[in-house]
Amino acid sequence: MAQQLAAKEPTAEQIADQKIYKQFGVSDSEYELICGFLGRKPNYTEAGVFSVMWSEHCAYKNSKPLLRRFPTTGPRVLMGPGEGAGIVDIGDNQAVVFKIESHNHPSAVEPYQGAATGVGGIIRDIFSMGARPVALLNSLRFGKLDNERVRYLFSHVVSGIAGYGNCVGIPTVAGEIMFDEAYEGNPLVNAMCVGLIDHDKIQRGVAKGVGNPVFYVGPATGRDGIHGATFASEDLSVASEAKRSAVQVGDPFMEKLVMEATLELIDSGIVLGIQDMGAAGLTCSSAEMASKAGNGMELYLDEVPQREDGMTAYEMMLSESQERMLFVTEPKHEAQAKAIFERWGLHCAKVGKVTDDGRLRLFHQGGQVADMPVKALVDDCPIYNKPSKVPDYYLKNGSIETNLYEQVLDLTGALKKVLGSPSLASKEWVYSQYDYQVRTSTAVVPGSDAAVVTIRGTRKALAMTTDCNARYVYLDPEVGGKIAVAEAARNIVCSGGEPLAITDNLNFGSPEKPEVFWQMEKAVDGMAEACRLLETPVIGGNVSLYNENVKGAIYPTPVVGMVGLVHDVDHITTQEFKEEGDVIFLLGDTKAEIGGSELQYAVFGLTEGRPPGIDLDTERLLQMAVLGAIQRGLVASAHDLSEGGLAAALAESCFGRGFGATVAWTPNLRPDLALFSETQSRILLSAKPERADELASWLAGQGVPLQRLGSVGGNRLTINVAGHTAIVATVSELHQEWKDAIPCRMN
Amino acid sequence: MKFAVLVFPASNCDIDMFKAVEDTVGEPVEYVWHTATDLTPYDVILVPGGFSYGDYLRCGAIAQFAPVMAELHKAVESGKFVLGVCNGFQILTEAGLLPGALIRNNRLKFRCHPVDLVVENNRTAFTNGYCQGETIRIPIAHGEGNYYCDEQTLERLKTNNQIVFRYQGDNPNGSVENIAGVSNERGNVVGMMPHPERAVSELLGSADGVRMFTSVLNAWREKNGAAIGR
Amino acid sequence: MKAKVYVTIKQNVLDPQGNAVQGALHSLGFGEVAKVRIGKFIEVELNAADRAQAEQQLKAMCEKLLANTVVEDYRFELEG
Amino acid sequence: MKAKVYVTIKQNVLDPQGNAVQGALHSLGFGEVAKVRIGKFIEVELNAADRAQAEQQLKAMCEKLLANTVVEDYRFELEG
Ligand SMILES: Nc1ncnc2c1ncn2[C@@H]1O[C@H](COP(=O)(O)OP(=O)(O)O)[C@@H](O)[C@H]1O
Ligand SMILES: [Mg+2]
Repeated sequence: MAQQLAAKEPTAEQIADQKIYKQFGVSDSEYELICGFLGRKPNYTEAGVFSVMWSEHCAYKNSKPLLRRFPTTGPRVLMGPGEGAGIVDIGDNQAVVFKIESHNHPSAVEPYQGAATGVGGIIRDIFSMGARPVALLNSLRFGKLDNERVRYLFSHVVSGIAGYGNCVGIPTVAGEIMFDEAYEGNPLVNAMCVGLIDHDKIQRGVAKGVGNPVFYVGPATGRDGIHGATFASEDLSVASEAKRSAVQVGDPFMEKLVMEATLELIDSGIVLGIQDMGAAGLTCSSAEMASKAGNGMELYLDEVPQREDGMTAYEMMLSESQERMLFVTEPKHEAQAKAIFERWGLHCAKVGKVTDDGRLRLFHQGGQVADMPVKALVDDCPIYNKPSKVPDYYLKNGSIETNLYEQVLDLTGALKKVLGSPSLASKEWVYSQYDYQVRTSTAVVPGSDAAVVTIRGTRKALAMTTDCNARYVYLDPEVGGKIAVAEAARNIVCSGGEPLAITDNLNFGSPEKPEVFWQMEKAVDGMAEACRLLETPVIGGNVSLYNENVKGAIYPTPVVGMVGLVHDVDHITTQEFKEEGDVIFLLGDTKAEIGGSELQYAVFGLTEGRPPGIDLDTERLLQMAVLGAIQRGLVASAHDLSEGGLAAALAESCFGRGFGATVAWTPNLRPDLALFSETQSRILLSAKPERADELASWLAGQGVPLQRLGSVGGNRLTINVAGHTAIVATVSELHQEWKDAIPCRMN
Repeated sequence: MKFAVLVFPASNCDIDMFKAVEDTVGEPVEYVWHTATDLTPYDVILVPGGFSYGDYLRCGAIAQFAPVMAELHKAVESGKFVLGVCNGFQILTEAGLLPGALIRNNRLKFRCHPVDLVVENNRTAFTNGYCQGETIRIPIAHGEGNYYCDEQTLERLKTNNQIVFRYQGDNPNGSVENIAGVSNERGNVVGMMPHPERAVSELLGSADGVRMFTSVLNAWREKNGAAIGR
Repeated sequence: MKAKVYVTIKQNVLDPQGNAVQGALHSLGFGEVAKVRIGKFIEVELNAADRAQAEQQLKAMCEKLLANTVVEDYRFELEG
Repeated sequence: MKAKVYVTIKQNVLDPQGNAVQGALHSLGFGEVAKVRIGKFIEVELNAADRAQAEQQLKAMCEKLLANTVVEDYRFELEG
């Protein structure tokens, strides 16, 4: 049957004459290049393999020039971008491994499985490095919740993340979610995984040692995730067509077994190279492993475990069936490797051999079916410098004076609106579906600025967060890019951690549009500069382009995933007020900046003007001062000011333990602008009364502007601005708005 | 006293349970693989949470047939102490070692958060360190923790004092009479949905679970007489 | 041989999923739905010498694994 | 009127549950089980004027809620 199917595949001539390669996303000039590398026309399998290796996802052909602008090295960086995940030293022979990845398109089609397999994929990236995954995070974007399809996507994405992560036993400890029309029809689902590793266990995806066998482990390969105009589906009758689906289904139970077995295999010391089969499955893993070792590889496709009958070489190479790994070991270790997998109820199949000819050669049903130079596949995809153009909206926004909006007088009402806006409201409806405590290391659970995960046997801990305010990025990509990095670092610092490095996920529209490319370029520049100044290099990431819906591109959304090191568990700090009588400080200056703010969106229904500015030196100074204060034991609570400004930050700090607060403030601004401005580089601290003076003098000594706002106590939040009561409400009524916003829309 | 922590494929609270024993009572503890055929060296057998066999079909359904389960039946008969937490509880009910069944949460969603529990019976091996009627705070994390049993069984549970924990306040899963944990008639087997091993230090948010472990140490000492010094 | 196994929730046992689906159907405008019960439909392919043997095997599978008779009922059909 | 709805996983889509159950049946000694697929069996009671209306309603319910047609197929039977 397979031969029959294969025989019906278009011939090399037909592919050329009918330009079938175009259906694979290969351009005319790329096709010419491929013919040049092969010295002949590619057959169907070869064309398919080239097309996926030369896709944006594998080759970064439109984004590579931009990614080069990121700083990727630093004294602690043990491995930068290039492998499954980046690695950062945290002392004592330990290192932290982390990476973020998107599964936007699959989640739009089948939200549960799309999100689940996104989580599965990122977990494999971490354990294939030899690291034990210790935490999961995510970053999600949806349209507005008043739309039924959006609610469906949202609830199924959350269940998918929960269903997978909970089963594998990795706590999902943090994330972020924003709702805005801009994502209707094109949700974003980015998943991040963090792992721990000892320096001497670090693995790489290399096919070392000519003659060594290549093993496949994991479930059998099906026709999952094969996109484009595959011949096989054309050939099927319409009736059976209805029964087919290329959706990838995750099997978290299988993932858990593969993970444990793989970590045991790596621990045994017999692995020479290992890589997971992610996007473009067998194709990408085999070609990349061969390339990194400067070798070639032969694959014997009849040996590949198959779930369905009659699979062609093309299908096997392009399948994205989940939970599969490829590894290389010496022939003498084969029995040992097999025994380890068998203990976990898994089988590994010998599917290939490392060769010295630098070619990827595929054999199927008694013959060679493809022969391609590895280097051409991995390194020689053409890189494009797309044209870039300043969008009109950006120019127009320059002249919008957001500070001239009619003054908001009912400030208590405005605070309630802001707190009840789903983007800012409590995400408990989401994270109570995640097992955030399994592994019993989660010291700070979801709900504070960053999550904190302890490291057993040490006094150290890891702080982690994902952040990106895409409205800011939309209004000014460069400034928004800077803020995304700065805010992430500020969240880490507020939790007591020293920011180490970032992983990023560049979610953008179509790079073919010069305006979108401009957004990408500017955002990357902003992020890169912030990373340099805050000394948090980029150790890995992911690019997701062509995120468009009927109304055009999504907001440019370069999500930042950051990990920080908490040097001692005593430094762990959370955002909620701790005790009656504690003194409250506001750090940093406040300007009238409500462009892109939650006030502007929730009260005025707008997203326009320029976003808040940011001075990275000021930011750095603030962060170092606050971290120093926390490490000196002077701080009771710390909360960064972000969406909703000071008013929202005060309310959120009241929610944890239900304490109220009374504050008085005399800014030089209109009260509404002052309370809801989203000026950057500001942090809200509280301190025990007996430490308050010491804290104030430490901060002043560091050059941080600060104001003593008031104190914690009672059951109301009362905010006086310039001698007048601006906001007064019981904590419980504010809490209600904030806590119920999402459940009320979902039930 | 020696603890065993059973490990099934995709148990994932096994490590947490192991560490909790180390951190609370510091007695010897070992992982025991689902294929093991001898539990005689152990005094206490802990069946941890997680998603054994992916929780496919029904939670705990497939695990009940692992080779180690035959040994577990013997251990229960011989009066050894057995605690099943979450998936462990589900496995014990599927295996018939505890009455009733755990079905889907009434609000269908997986729920992870701390709950308040009332200690309804402090005379079991695992709860003797608590006061009768005391309220303790322990986290839950489950999608199918809705305890069900028929009326006769419920009557029997009450008569024999087999209800060990009840949820206080909001019932997170719709269980019959707010039941969170039960024991067998003899009181040597306890099953519960909340995770005491996740509540063994203030850093984790609560230390109320510690006494589950110290209780069983007491029970064992009592059983083995005063010969063993404190 | 092919078999179809139906596992249903016992009459007196609550079916949270069924209730939720019923509620959802109502809010979708299907007000005429009076009751929904959700069970499992398991298709099994097995090699058995004859029908009698197959039936015996299926019964054992259901009792042991496929259904939890504390809360579920089962029945099966053999095809062909 | 009573209806029975069968929701099954599409042929080419992986069924991890079915695979795990098959594995369990094997290790329980039911070696003769060649394949297991697990779907849903939904019983619906509904008030409809006539058969035609009921069928139309059921189809809509399946498409909208009872089945996820991206990965599942469905069919239904009307009783009586
Ligand atoms: N998708 C999610 N998954 C888990 N936790 C989440 C998610 N979204 C938000 N959270 C948690 O809710 C809290 C508030 O989130 P957010 O408003 O984004 O915080 P911040 O503005 O400080 O970054 C954080 O603790 C965050 O980790
Ligand atoms: Mg924050």
